[in-house]
Amino acid sequence: MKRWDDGAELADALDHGLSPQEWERLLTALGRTPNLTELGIFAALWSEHCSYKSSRVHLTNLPTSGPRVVQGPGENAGAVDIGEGWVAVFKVESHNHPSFIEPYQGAATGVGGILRDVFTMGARPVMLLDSLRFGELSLPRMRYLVDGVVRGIGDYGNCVGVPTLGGEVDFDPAYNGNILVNAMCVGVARKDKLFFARAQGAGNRVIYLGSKTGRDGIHGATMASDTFDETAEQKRPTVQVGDPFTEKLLIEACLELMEKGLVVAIQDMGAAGLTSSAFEMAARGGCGLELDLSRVPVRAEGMTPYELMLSESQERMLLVARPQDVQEIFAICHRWGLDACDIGEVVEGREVVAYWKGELAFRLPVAPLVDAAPRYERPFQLPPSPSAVTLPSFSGRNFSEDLRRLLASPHLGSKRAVYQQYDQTVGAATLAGPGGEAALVLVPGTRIGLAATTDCNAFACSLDPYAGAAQAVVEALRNLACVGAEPVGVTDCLNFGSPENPQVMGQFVAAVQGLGDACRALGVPVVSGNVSFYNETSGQAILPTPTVGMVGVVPWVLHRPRFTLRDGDLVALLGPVVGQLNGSRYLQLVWDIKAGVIPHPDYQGEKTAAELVRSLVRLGLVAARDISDGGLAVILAEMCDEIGVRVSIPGDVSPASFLFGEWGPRYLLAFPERFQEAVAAAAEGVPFLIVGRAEGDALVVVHDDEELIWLSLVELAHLREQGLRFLEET
Amino acid sequence: MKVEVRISLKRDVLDPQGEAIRRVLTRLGYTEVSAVRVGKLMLLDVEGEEREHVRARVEEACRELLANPIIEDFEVRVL
Amino acid sequence: MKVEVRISLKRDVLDPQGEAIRRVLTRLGYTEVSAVRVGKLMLLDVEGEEREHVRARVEEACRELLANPIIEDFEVRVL
Amino acid sequence: MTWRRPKIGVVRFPGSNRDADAMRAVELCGGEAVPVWHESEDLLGVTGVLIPGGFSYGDYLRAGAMAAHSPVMKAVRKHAEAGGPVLGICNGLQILLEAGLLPGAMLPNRSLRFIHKEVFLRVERDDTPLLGKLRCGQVLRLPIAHKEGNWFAPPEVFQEVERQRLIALRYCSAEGEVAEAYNPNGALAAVAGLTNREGNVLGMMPHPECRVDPFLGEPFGKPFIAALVEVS
Ligand SMILES: Nc1ncnc2c1ncn2[C@@H]1O[C@H](COP(=O)(O)OP(=O)(O)O)[C@@H](O)[C@H]1O
Ligand SMILES: [Mg+2]
Repeated sequence: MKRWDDGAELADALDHGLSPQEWERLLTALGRTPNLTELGIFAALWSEHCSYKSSRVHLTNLPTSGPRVVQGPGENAGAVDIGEGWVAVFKVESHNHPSFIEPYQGAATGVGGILRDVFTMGARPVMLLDSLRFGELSLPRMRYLVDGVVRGIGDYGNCVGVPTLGGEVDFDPAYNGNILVNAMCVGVARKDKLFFARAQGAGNRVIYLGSKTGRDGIHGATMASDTFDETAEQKRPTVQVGDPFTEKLLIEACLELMEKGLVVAIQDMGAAGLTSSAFEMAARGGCGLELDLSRVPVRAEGMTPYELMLSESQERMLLVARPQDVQEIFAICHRWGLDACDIGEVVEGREVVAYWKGELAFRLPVAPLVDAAPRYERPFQLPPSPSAVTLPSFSGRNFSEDLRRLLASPHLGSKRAVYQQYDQTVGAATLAGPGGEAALVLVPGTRIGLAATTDCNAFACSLDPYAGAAQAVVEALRNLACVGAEPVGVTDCLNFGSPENPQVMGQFVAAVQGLGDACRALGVPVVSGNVSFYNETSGQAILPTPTVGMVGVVPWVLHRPRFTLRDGDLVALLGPVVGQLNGSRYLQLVWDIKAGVIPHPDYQGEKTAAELVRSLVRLGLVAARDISDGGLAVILAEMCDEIGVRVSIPGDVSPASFLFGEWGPRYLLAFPERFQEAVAAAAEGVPFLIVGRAEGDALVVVHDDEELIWLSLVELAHLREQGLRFLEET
Repeated sequence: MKVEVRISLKRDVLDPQGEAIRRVLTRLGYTEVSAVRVGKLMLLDVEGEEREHVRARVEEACRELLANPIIEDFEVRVL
Repeated sequence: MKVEVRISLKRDVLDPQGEAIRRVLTRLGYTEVSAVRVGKLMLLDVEGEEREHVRARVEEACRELLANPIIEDFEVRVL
Repeated sequence: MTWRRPKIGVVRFPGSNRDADAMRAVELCGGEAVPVWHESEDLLGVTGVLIPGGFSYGDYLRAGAMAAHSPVMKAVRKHAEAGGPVLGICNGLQILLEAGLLPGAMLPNRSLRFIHKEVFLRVERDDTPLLGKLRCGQVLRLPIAHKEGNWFAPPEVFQEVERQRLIALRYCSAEGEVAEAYNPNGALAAVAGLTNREGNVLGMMPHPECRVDPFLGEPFGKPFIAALVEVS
């Protein structure tokens, strides 16, 4: 076993996940041989997770600017102007690997991490969303993972007191060995009160705040950049345990410190802990730091500088403050029951120097570590364009039975068993929570509605990553429209397999292009995001899963949106009468046809329809849902709560494409008969067709006088709960 | 047979519960309490004749379900 | 001194956690487990010289905070 | 004539997370919300007390247990014993139970999970000041959001609770029927809220504070907060 201050060699570099070329690069950059601690620091900062070395060249294709952008990518989270002096601060992040190892703690600490990214900027978190992907539920281990992840997300957010108001859950065997746990947080701040992670002012103090440092998650950042194999067991670092109570205290203490003007710079200790927070703060501020590692509060005995620098213990922050404010900072922290201590100072120059027990632990120049991190143009092979499938014959088809199957599947059934475990009302600002189309909350003290949604149809992305990613963006647009919100910014979480595999890299490149093109076409900037590579086990990669988190605004909320039918409502279809069955959930889940062309979005049509829906919802005229996963029939079932519906398919239309087709700017609108004229007039220029009426106690669909579907409300409710029922049985 | 299963967090794993309890004890004047770790205690009624067999079965159950080997250690005592 | 505090639910209080664990054990084939009760195990580091004094103090802490007498019993062991 | 708004102390523990919500609700009902820190030994001259929801001390021991021993709770007890009104919501009820100001104890929900859900509640008492804006048998709809709301009392205690009619709210169907099917957490006798013998202390698991502003939903929570403000 080597000591922390022993010289490192190639073998150690390889152990730390660096390539021989990267080791050479390191030696050149440093001009000498690093000790083991220095190597650990390099390895962490040069890991895929921290350096984005494989993705950076492609991410530059994303549109990141716009009139509302206050902070684009590069800080802890992005920020956009939402009016009246407020900004929304948001980001999504993955915690996939840790959650596969220990679902409860992995998911919980994922939520903790994304919350810190947001309040670090001076924003109060107002909602969380979670985008989840699991493997086959027939595997007992998978059910255990789902259960643990959901409890972990819930327990953490509930305890901290931030409502979890939206998300997605989907399943595919491709996630059997690599589940996805993406968490998104949205916060609000005054525009002139944003804080940044830029260390500044030689002589200023560096303050450590929060939980003590233990041996948790050492190697976490390099692990997150590693594929799983049989040796994963041995590599297991001490698992990080979430402490939401301490996080809550951190939020309150940090926001109070910022409010009182005591903070010069602040950054959470996330992946690669003290290493990334110290080096990134120094890099952004263009200065150096001098740290005394012996002053870092520790939880375990005999911790070395190596461990202190690389520990990923949770609920810790690093801040820079003027010397004269330190005592006041300590007093505020102690009042909140938090430990704070002074561990160093900001210095001139561009080096981070650390001492330990009076000895020099390391002295490293900032630039090579952060700015000169490797960048790769990995070879990639773009996926072949998919070819259209020949549709089966649907004549004589029992569509009731087909709908039953869709609704009873965990993919398309209700996710209530998941979100019932999430607090949705804390904050007393929730206008729309999970179960609707997008989350909507009031910005405290205003009538500004802040909306958010996460979307990604990974099945579609597996057929065509470009079109699939673009479709995720327009789906998010549609979801926001259903609560009356117009998009103001996007955050993304790009979950893929190994970038060293040209095919996977090709999926990535295509998805980023699709994402970028769609955001450009809609005029929505991408202001933050996260890339998670190496989601593969023994060569088996996950489906390409570029999760889109979109945030929107309702400038002045007049009405709480609704999503379900009321007795007597007329039901109208807005947009094309039929959808496409290619790449639909119907073909995938009922016919087992996993192929087909995913159309490129009709951006103009999407924009026009979204704008129309937005204004109808804002005026409180309609309940709206967009038609996506599963098609019109599934969405209709979601709209039936206390009352049934009777819908007629126009005579000349193919029932299957009407009922189960997807893609395109299609929405179902429900409204009282007295609004019919107003709604129809507003819809001029957009295809608009009244297709039915809310009545009775069954979902009924007729075509040419023939009853194609008849499902009672009781059965509907029962079917929709079927897929995730296991979550309520223990 | 009565079997006692003691489940405790591994040594280096953070115990937020124990730490919060310790702080409150200090505030209440129990300043002599310098550390608290919280674990679980399970009391099982198990049918069986042979102590060693019962112990082995419960240990198996611990590995499979009762304890989380990633963060917890367990100990089985047949009473 | 190391002190162990065992907190268990009173006999006539329903223990949903124990019951849930028992059901899962049965499903997993551990049909010989006929009952499970879940309690808490706390391990305290307490400064002090005299065992009896330490025990008395910890018992006081149990009555005051660590256990809820309406639903729980406790037992203190100085190790 | 000057209208003096009653001062309602909203107690803040480390980990309280519906404190700001409660303060806004109090203000909406015409009270003046005064934050009272858990370390405070007096109540800053308030005439009513609201103990809000959240996870005081993370609920890391038993829900409410550690908060019940805060300095401020001594003052709350004195205030209550002198007949001052106290409303505990969710964690607030758990704290009142742990402090012995209301009878019984909370166990984890039957499902062992956190539950957020809209539930129906039947009003069981309307003859105390804090419940005076309601009618017996009236059905309300409010969200619950908790992990430990399974109220329990040993038989002798429960008998007393019944004899003194301390049950204030029970989980029920939309029509007001009390049955196990409508009991979300396993609480004994479907208890969702309790009052003390004198009627000046009320604790409830559902959250009235997020249903005061009609904009956020039908304001079924208003009678609770408004009553606290009025009698304070
Ligand atoms: N993991 C989750 N956490 C919270 N809410 C969820 C989750 N999964 C799904 N939901 C909610 O359930 C509803 C239906 O989800 P989904 O069918 O994916 O919506 P859509 O297709 O409109 O994007 C949405 O309101 C969504 O926010
Ligand atoms: Mg939708």
